[in-house]
Amino acid sequence: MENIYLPKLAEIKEIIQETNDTKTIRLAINGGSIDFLPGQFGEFSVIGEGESTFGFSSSPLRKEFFEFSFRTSGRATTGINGLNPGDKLSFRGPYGNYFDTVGMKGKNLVFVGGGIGMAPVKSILEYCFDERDDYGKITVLYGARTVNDLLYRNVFDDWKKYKNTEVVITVDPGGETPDWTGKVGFVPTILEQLPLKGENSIAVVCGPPIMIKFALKSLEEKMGFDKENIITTLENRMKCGLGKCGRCNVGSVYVCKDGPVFTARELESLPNDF
Amino acid sequence: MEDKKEKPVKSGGNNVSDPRIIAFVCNWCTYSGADLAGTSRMKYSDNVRVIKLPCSGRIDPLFIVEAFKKGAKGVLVSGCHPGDCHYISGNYHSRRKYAAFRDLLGFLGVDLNRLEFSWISASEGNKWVSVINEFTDKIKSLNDNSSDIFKK
Amino acid sequence: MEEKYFEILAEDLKKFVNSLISDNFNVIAPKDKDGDTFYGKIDKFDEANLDILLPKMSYKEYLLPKTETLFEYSVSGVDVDIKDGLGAVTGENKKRVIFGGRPCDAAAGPIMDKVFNWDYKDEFFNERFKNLTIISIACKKPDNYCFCTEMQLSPESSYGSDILLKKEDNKYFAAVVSEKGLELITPYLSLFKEITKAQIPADKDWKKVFEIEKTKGFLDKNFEHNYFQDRFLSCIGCGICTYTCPTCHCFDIQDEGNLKEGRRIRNWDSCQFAIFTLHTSGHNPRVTQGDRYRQRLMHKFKIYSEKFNKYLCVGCGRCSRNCPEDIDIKEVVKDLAGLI
Amino acid sequence: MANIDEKLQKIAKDLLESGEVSLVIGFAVGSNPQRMRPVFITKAEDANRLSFNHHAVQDLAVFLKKPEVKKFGKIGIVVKGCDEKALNALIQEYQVSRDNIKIIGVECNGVIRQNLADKGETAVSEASVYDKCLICNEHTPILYDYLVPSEDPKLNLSGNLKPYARIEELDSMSPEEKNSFWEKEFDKCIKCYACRQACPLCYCSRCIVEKNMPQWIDTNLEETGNAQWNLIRAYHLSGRCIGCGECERACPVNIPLMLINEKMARDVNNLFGYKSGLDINAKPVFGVFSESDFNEFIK
Repeated sequence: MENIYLPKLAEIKEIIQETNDTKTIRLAINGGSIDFLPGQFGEFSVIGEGESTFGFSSSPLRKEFFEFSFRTSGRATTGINGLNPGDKLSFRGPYGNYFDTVGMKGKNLVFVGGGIGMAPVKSILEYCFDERDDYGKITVLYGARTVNDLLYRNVFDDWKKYKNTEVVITVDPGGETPDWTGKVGFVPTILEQLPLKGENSIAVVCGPPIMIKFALKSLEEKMGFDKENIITTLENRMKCGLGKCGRCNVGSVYVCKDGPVFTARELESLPNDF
Repeated sequence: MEDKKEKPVKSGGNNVSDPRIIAFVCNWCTYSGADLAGTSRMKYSDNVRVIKLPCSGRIDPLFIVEAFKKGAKGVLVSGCHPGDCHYISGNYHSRRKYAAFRDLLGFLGVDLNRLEFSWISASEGNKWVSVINEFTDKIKSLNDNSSDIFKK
Repeated sequence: MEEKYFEILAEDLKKFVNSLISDNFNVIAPKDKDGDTFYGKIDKFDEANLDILLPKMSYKEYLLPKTETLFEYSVSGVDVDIKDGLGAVTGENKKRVIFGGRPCDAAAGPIMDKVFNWDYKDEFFNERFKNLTIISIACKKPDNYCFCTEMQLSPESSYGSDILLKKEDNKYFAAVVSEKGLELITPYLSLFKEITKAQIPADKDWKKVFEIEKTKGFLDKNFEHNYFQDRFLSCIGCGICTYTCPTCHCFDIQDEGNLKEGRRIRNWDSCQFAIFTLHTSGHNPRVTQGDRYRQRLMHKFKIYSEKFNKYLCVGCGRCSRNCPEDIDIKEVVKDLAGLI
Repeated sequence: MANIDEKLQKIAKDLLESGEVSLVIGFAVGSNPQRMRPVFITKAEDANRLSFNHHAVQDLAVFLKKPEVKKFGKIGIVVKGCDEKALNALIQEYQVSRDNIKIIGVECNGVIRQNLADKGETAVSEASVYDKCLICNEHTPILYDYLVPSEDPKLNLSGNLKPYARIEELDSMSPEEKNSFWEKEFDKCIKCYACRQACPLCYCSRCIVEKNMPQWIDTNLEETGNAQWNLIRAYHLSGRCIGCGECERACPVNIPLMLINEKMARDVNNLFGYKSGLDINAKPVFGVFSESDFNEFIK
């Protein structure tokens, strides 16, 4: 008989300070990663401070660790923020559905991320890099409010090295520094300037609700993406991750079980309750 | 888990002969008074753990609840004498609060012998010593089995 | 299992229940307390109040306790020692019998069972459910707040019960509908007289006042309807409706203790609280009380039914009877059925 | 009765027609004849739904804290004497502006306990009304813009029934006995927070139990969490509670919350000579102090 609420303990391998309030934590269980798929999430916690839900941000094909990124804001994240490499973190998961990596094969891919919404995008993006030959052209567009709010700055250059890949980084107007060499402008605006076509392409979008709203609009109306080919992930408040506690249901789906990955077509049929 | 709870008890634990007492004190009067007692090499019961706050007006009843919740056997609240408040009226406000809060605790069945209030000025090192010693003796004399509503 | 039918005299029923108690069963029955009736453990048959229509609260807490310890932890250095809370539940070897509840309450068991087992298996719930034998008594006179008939049940439904009793004069007819029920009465069979189904009085023809499918039809299409905001202005956002409900099962998971030792627990929670869906960022998808009451309706009559083909409501009417502001869910559901 | 209803309806109709208010909160017949329910009238033609009788147990002042209701701006509200004290306290604490509110006071000679009413009780008597009605000095509201007189006979008090008698009983008990009494009561608590939500004076936008940094109150629904919650709720209302009894009425598990509230109201009156909700110009009792305040408990 199994207690589904019982966490495993994962050891912290490395902590990367991404911005002044966000960190990426690399974990290992028995010295390695766990089996998960891009898009899935887990329940992480410092025991004693309560659980919090985060999507995985690493590629599941990188077997030496798994990672997630968080912003310190509440009790659980403050607790996690106080940990050091070598400490144990409790972990349950993986939960939820995942990106259709098989259906993406042979297609051109567009990845659009905003702020900390880049975390789940990074997981699928790096997965595709790890299986680079399976996919067509890859375009990455990532934006944050200011230069200092950009996550994953240490891996941008790695991304650019892959063949047939374009990486565009942008910050909101006013958020640039004098030595900033990337773009300046809101993500949907920059998105429209990119030479993208909806045919044979799949877009993965994640970020703040307002960004998603306009990015979806640009992709559908300006670039001719089909709603089935735009994929995003939803974030609702969750507690159990197991489809029981009743917190995350929207319309007739449990985000933790039937999601968090949805196509724009599926989102359309959900009521405005998230 | 069960055996782990029975840790060796250091001074100021939760047993009858050595009860832990939490003292919430104001920075300006009582803390200085306690400090004076210390620098004058006066000896007093070592069961007390002092928590310094800017003013007795800052000592929220929640702090007292929290202390009891965490297993304190006695709570002392102490600040400047009436009229001496560093912030003019903080202790007057807290006096009102505590008169009512004490009644409420008593009505709900908390043994009021476990909750003590005092005014101790910066020059009253002696008073600090006697308040602590008397309070400790009182708590030791209480029946430790008397349960309270904060803990099982 | 093939249903079996028995007849038992009222005095023998008393003997039966008293024997259960002396044979170490935990018998839970409607019991008078402070001028109202609640489910509680009885020490003898006479403590049970079998005349009351429904106790004020459901017996949900025997399936999903108000607070459940999921595990206990103790930390030393970087080592964490975790003690599974499931042990305590399986340790409760003493079996429980719910005696004298109504068919609506009994129906809640299998309805909750679906949620707790549709995907991951919640063994806390299962362990409790397994050890619970339910003896219900059919209702003779539902009141105006009752609507089990509309909720695909009836005052004489045996759904979810292990044994359903029907009273007539000084005797009871007992329909034993599960193995669990049969197992429970087997040691006491001398008190029961086996009869055939034909000898049991037929169920009355309970009439429906409205069609719940119509309510669902309305909810399917009218998420943004003004009705919700206007009608629930009088909702004060307390959790009574959800906490007294036999089927509301939402919970919260919290850690309690310090960084050295403590426990992770799950507590009852309610979708009627603003904080239920409040994100740390401050964003709240359900801002008004209307939004929140709508969610309760949606969950009961649409979301659950689309997943499990049943409704998350047994029509017991407790939320209406207990609502301090007199919001009558039967009236609401009827309204919605009429709006389409 | 019908006469009262007509008067109420006329006042509400005039207020709405003249645009003096955009919402009238009142009572209407509820889900059965022995129940009244709150009703929100925004159109003059709906005013005929308003009604009042001795089943009107709710304290409608509670709705003034709801953001959805605040949006209406100027509001007319039907209040009994006890409910009106809640309005006074809200005005005192700057939660409601006197200018934004039209008080439609109704004289009340007691409301019937809801559990008795549900069992069919329809007559106002010493035995059928709430304890609060037996000690009520405000059968006529203190402050009002309109007053609708009662047609019920005055409540006849024999003096044999002692309201809140258990307070004295408890006062004479030892701490252990009091503790075990309250332990049993709080054990029933299911933390549905109906006591808080039904209270017109519990208006914090985020309650202390909903804060977790730090976690002052244990989240469990067992002895510790329940006791802490009930203690803090009572403390936050001491010196403020106006005795409408809504917390106790709403409580689905019948915890005698009014014993605590009434005890604190009496103590605050004894200690500081203050009764809440009587005067909109008075300062709240814990907002002020006197140099000669009770000092005996402090060493």
